Amino acid sequence: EEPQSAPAAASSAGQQVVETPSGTAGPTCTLEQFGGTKFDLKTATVGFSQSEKEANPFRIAETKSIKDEAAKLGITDLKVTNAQSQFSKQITDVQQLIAQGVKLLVIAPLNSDGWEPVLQQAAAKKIPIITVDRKINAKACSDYLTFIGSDFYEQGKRAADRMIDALGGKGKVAILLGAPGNNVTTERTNGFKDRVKEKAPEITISFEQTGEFAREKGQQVTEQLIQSNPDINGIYAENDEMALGAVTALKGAGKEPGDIKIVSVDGTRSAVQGIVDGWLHAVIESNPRFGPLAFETAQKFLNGEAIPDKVIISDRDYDTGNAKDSLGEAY
Amino acid sequence: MRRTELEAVLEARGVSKRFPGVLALDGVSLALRPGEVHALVGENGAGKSTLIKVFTGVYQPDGGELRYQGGPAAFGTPLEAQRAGISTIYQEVNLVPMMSVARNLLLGREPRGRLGVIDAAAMYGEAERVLSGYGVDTDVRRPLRTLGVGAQQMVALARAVSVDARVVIMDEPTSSLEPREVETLFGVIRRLRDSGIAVMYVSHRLDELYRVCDQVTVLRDGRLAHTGPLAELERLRLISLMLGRDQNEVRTEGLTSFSREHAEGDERGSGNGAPVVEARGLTRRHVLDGVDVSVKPGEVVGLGGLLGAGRTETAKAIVGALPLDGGQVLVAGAPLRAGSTSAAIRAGVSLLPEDRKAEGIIPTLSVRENIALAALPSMGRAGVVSEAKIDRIVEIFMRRLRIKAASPHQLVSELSGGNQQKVLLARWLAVRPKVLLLDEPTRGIDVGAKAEVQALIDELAREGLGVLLISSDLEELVEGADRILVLREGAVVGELSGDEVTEERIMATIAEQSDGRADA
Amino acid sequence: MAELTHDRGGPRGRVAVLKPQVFAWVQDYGVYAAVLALLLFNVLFTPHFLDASNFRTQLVQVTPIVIVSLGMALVIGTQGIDLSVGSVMALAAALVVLYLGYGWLPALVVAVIGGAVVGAAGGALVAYVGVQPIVATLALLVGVRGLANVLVPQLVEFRNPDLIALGSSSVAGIPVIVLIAAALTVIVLFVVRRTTFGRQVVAIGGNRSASELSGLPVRRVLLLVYVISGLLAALAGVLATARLQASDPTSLGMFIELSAITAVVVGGTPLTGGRIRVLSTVMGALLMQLLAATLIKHNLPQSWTQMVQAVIILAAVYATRKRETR
Amino acid sequence: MNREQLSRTLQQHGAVMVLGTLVIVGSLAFDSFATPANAASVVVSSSFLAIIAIGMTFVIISGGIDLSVGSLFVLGGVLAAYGSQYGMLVALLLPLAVCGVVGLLQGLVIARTGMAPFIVTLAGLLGVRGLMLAISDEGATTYLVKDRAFAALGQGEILGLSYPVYITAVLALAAMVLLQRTGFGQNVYAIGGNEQAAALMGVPVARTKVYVYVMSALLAGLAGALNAARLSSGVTILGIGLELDAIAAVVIGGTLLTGGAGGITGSVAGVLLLGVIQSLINQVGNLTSAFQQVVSGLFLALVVVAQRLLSKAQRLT
Ligand SMILES: Nc1ncnc2c1ncn2[C@@H]1O[C@H](COP(=O)(O)OP(=O)(O)OP(=O)(O)O)[C@@H](O)[C@H]1O
Ligand SMILES: Nc1ncnc2c1ncn2[C@@H]1O[C@H](COP(=O)(O)OP(=O)(O)OP(=O)(O)O)[C@@H](O)[C@H]1O
Ligand SMILES: [Mg+2]
Ligand SMILES: [Mg+2]
Repeated sequence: EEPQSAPAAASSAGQQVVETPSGTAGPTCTLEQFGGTKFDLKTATVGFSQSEKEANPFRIAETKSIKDEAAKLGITDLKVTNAQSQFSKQITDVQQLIAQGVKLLVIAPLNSDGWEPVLQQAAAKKIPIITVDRKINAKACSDYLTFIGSDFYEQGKRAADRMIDALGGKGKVAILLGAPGNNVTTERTNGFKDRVKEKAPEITISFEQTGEFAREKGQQVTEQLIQSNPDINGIYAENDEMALGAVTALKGAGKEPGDIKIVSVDGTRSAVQGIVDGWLHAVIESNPRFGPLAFETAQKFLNGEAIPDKVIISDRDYDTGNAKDSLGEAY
Repeated sequence: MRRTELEAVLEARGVSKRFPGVLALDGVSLALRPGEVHALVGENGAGKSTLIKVFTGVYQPDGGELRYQGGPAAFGTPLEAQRAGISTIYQEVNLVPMMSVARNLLLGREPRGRLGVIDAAAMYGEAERVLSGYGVDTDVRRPLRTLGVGAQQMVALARAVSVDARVVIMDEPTSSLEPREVETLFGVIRRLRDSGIAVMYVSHRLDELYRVCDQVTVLRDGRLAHTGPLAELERLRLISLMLGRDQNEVRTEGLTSFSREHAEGDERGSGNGAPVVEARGLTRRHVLDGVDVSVKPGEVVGLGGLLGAGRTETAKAIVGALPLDGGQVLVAGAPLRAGSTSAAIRAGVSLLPEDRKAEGIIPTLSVRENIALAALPSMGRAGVVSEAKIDRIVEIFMRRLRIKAASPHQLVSELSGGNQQKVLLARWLAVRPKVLLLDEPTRGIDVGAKAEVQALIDELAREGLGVLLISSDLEELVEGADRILVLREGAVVGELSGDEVTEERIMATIAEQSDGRADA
Repeated sequence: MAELTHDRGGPRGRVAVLKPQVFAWVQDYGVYAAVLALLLFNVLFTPHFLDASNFRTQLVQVTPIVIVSLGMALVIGTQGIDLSVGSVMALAAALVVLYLGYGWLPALVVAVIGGAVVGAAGGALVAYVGVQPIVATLALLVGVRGLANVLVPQLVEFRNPDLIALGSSSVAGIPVIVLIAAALTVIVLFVVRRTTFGRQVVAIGGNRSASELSGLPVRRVLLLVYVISGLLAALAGVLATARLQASDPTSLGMFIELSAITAVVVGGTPLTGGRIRVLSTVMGALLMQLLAATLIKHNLPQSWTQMVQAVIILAAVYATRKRETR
Repeated sequence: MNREQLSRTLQQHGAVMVLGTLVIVGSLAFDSFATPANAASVVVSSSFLAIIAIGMTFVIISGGIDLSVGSLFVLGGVLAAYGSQYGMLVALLLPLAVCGVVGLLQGLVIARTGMAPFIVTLAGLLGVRGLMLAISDEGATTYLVKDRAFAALGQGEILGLSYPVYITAVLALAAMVLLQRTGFGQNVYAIGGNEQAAALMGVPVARTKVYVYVMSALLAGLAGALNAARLSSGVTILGIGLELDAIAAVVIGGTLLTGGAGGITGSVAGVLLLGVIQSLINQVGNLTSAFQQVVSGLFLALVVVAQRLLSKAQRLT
């Protein structure tokens, strides 16, 4: 039997769509304001610092998107580092990229705080930094250039909406938390909880345990959970992997699809398939294809145009209505 | 004798100490007075080391009272005892092998320079000075473990004596010393005594006791058997007290086994037949210099020489435990694979190592497992051991060697030193070797056991076993060996056989060669 | 031997005092007592704890740790340590899906061979080059996980019914993987107690130079011990993969080396080598599993979970520690 | 210098020599490797691990091990950032005090009960991280460094190198003197070489052990605090697996895990080796993360084997 692995995204499908610039135009930034000098993107050394191993669909798609787009634009000297989930290493990685003379930095930060040493060095050399998928807590257009990514808090809220929807406004819900201390975990949790409190006070969140964003942990925690809390109605998983682990656990415990409503965030192909199979109720997308938008923004900036201080992309969501047709676009 | 009227400086009153399964000390009383040398004797496992450890705070007594300098004493740690003026040399060399000689010697009282920081140059100078007083001339920056056991013992001795102490306790300090070193030690002991320091002295070598000790206390099975002036005690009486047997019985059974055999003439297979093991030109830089040794079946070959002469190295080289720069070992004419002890053992050559603690016992295993260890491959089928076979072997050897243990399942590390040595002997006999290399086999063994071991060696030789005997005890060497090779600085400098085998000749051979070298 | 004890020890050899015996019992069986105590707590305070399915869940979840711990116990018995086990699990997960096309059994064999090869690499570094076990296996911990990821860059789901059945089917109500773990425990127990190899392992851990002089094939035994550890870890990796119904070389077996070491030590095997306690190791793993389950079931936040685990580990090891005779 | 001294020197400085070789090879292979900026980034980022490795060296020489340093590092950082709102002094003293207490507890448990250091500090690893999560709202709260003077401690520079590098250098020198030239240092070696013998020789075993663990914890906390100053915030996701890096550095540096031998120079060289390996991988610039791991694993194996062969003349383990 053929193992079925999720192939990387088809290049054009599932492209990121910008949400903000057309709508609420925040403060903008120009080359002049930033104080940099113009250079040719094609011949410059460009650095990309990835935070986690390219071993889950999100990171794979993200790195691939950056590399593909760079190749497409004819950027020959792209240096990629990977922090292997160690924040100290990421700081060093970026510093070493700067030491290697990069002109533009694209960073997928592991953490939002703690970028002081990098920002200082980059500022001294006037190297523009575009952060993707997670924010850096600093001043746009001076410490760094701009941020492109999703709003995790918003993702949590939208997941809550789906959950409320699925449960009809009341029931017991468990949360499979991401890795502790991670900004993404915090924001997806807060968004979810705030929304539930606000819109469906009859839903109680009776269980929250970390599944560390991993499938196996998701499975193990869910096995324990349905043992001791057989009356649970819904599970909110803060990423798809944990949701799929939960599915395996439910299958093993003899549950039927739909017995327990699962909502998760990410939009990987396996998860969307899970919706098709009836195990998942809905998936909120978090789009990892930052390449085109990042380089487009950089080029605009170098051309002297004003760019927004943050580019929030509009994430779609998948449910039984669109899952089947959208399978090809999921990553 | 002279000072019995003085008040005791260190005293035990009815002290008891219990270990799981054993009452090691049972109401023992002992008084140590200033300016006396007090012998503590008894069989292996009689409780001598335990008593010493109770005195020095290593163990806490379960009952009884300790008194020091006229007041009750309770040392919680060896450090407290040491600070109070009780300095001890423990039975097993207890130094730190990886630290340098100098740091070992001076640990805790290193010379300080400015800012209270250790002055390394002064430390090395001081260490060299102190050690040369004990006949140890070596690079004091070397790690201690690169010294032979004897030299290490001298370092321990120098360390213990050079502190300002009121009481010096020595647990078998001479067991690995040469006659020359023993003289040095006795000089030190007499100096200590004359300056009013109390010395407690444990040894299994009875002549030594009569040479330096004033008082004697005999322990037997953890109980006090006798205490009093030594000179009044006849040697035979002392032995009978230790063994708890009648004096006449002791006399008729005899104590040394070698001498009788010699008197009866050489009926052992010595001299005839081809050598069972033959080492040719063993060479290792700085250590061995073309040593040739051969042992025939039924022959006991002695290796003589001073500390560091390379006897241990020779033995290790033969069994392949020491990498060589040159040379070859033949067993029954066939060359042995170099550097493999298991090949040597399979060919029938085994070594009883000198350093019992570091290279002999497996402390985490029981007596039984320790005995069976080397013979394991023959103790079962297809890699599965036969417990019944092991039990049988273990029982035989525990009985034959009279190993004193609570049970075969007792941890070997809980046995007294002498009994550990017997366990190791049993391990080697269990593999039925053709040649047994014995490096200081009777070190730390009591008179009774020593005789047993010696008798055993004789008996084995008569059965056709070849023996290479290394011993610092010249008497033992002379009585036990048919032929003696004298080593000096890693080379064979003389061979004595027949009537030449006497202590005088050995000493002369060593001295001759030294003089010869001095002239050259 | 019993007779020997009596006629030799005499009246003095048999002084048995009650109190030390109780201590000795706690020292030897403390981990069993701790498991019982935790079970009791759960029966009283955890809803639905007594369901058969709950016990099945706990046993199934502990299986990989038990299997890995068995190998770890052998390694620790030689005074070594094997940090590479988690990465070996990941490698096995990667290999098993890569070769699943040839059927589950060949795939399993390849995975286990892969584990043995990694074990051999670590063992060779330790036994022949003389590298300290902790660094030798640390290098493997890093490198082998990378290798697993090179082979299978991301999680791969599989649909092979045999492999899935291996992970989820039961015989007489007992999950197959639990039976496998039990069988392995018995085998390792036999090896440690009854074979020459087992004796050699503890002897080497107890005193390496004495073992060398006693003619033991020290290097070969060391090598073999690491090979066995790698082999068992690989098997654990395959079983975990079968259960997950997906191969996840990225996170499978992460930090399991610490759990396994904890299980071994909580079970009373000293890290200084020379002694191996197989059944207590299994109990140690069960204790840690039950503890984790209890904390999850009672929905404690991560901060509390970790602090409580710390305290329980300390308490368990305190009870089983070797007392100094003073 | 005779053969023995030579081999002893090799044993002690094997790591330094491997480091030198690697640097030379790296500079020949990559233009941008031996630049001052890159060297500075390696040195600066290594300094925090180096501080931890110094403490770890003492622990390992004494025959122990300290797995709690990674957790203490992150706890120290969080506490320093939290404390910085009350000024520089609190920012430094709070982490040192808390970490010192943790070290004291660990040391006391190890010294008094004879429990294996591995297990006691493994419990420390878990417990301290739990504590850190508890005071940071399960890791969700990141305290920012408010105090300028404190931030400067981590960020200020002299000659292109930030203060932590100099602090590390001073600590390393002090540690060398402590280890080689004081009674305490001798006691540490003695305990690691033969604990029983050390006790019989009158070394205060328990007290020395306690000091060693307190020191290790203090240094880990200090490293965490300095890092927080550098990052201007108490990042909560740091320090996972850091203990293994520290142990690896110390052991690569020639310190025996069984205790009794080793030194500070080697450990610092070991830390730099790890840093240089990472930097070389970054120089390549297009390895996938999986390959990066394979390469660093191979490098690590290569380095320990090289180090081991260099020191083989001197038979130790
Ligand atoms: N730590 C221990 N645990 C259990 N039993 C012990 C321990 N130490 C000593 N023993 C037992 O106490 C008894 C006395 O031992 P001790 O070492 O004092 O004998 P010894 O007189 O010094 O003998 P030797 O002359 O052989 O050195 C022995 O039976 C020994 O087995
Ligand atoms: N008195 C000493 N001074 C300095 N070094 C010594 C002394 N005695 C031994 N050594 C060192 O110890 C090493 C080992 O000697 P070895 O053990 O082979 O001697 P041996 O003849 O077996 O004597 P013994 O076993 O009685 O110590 C020698 O190479 C020598 O360097
Ligand atoms: Mg004794
Ligand atoms: Mg010798």
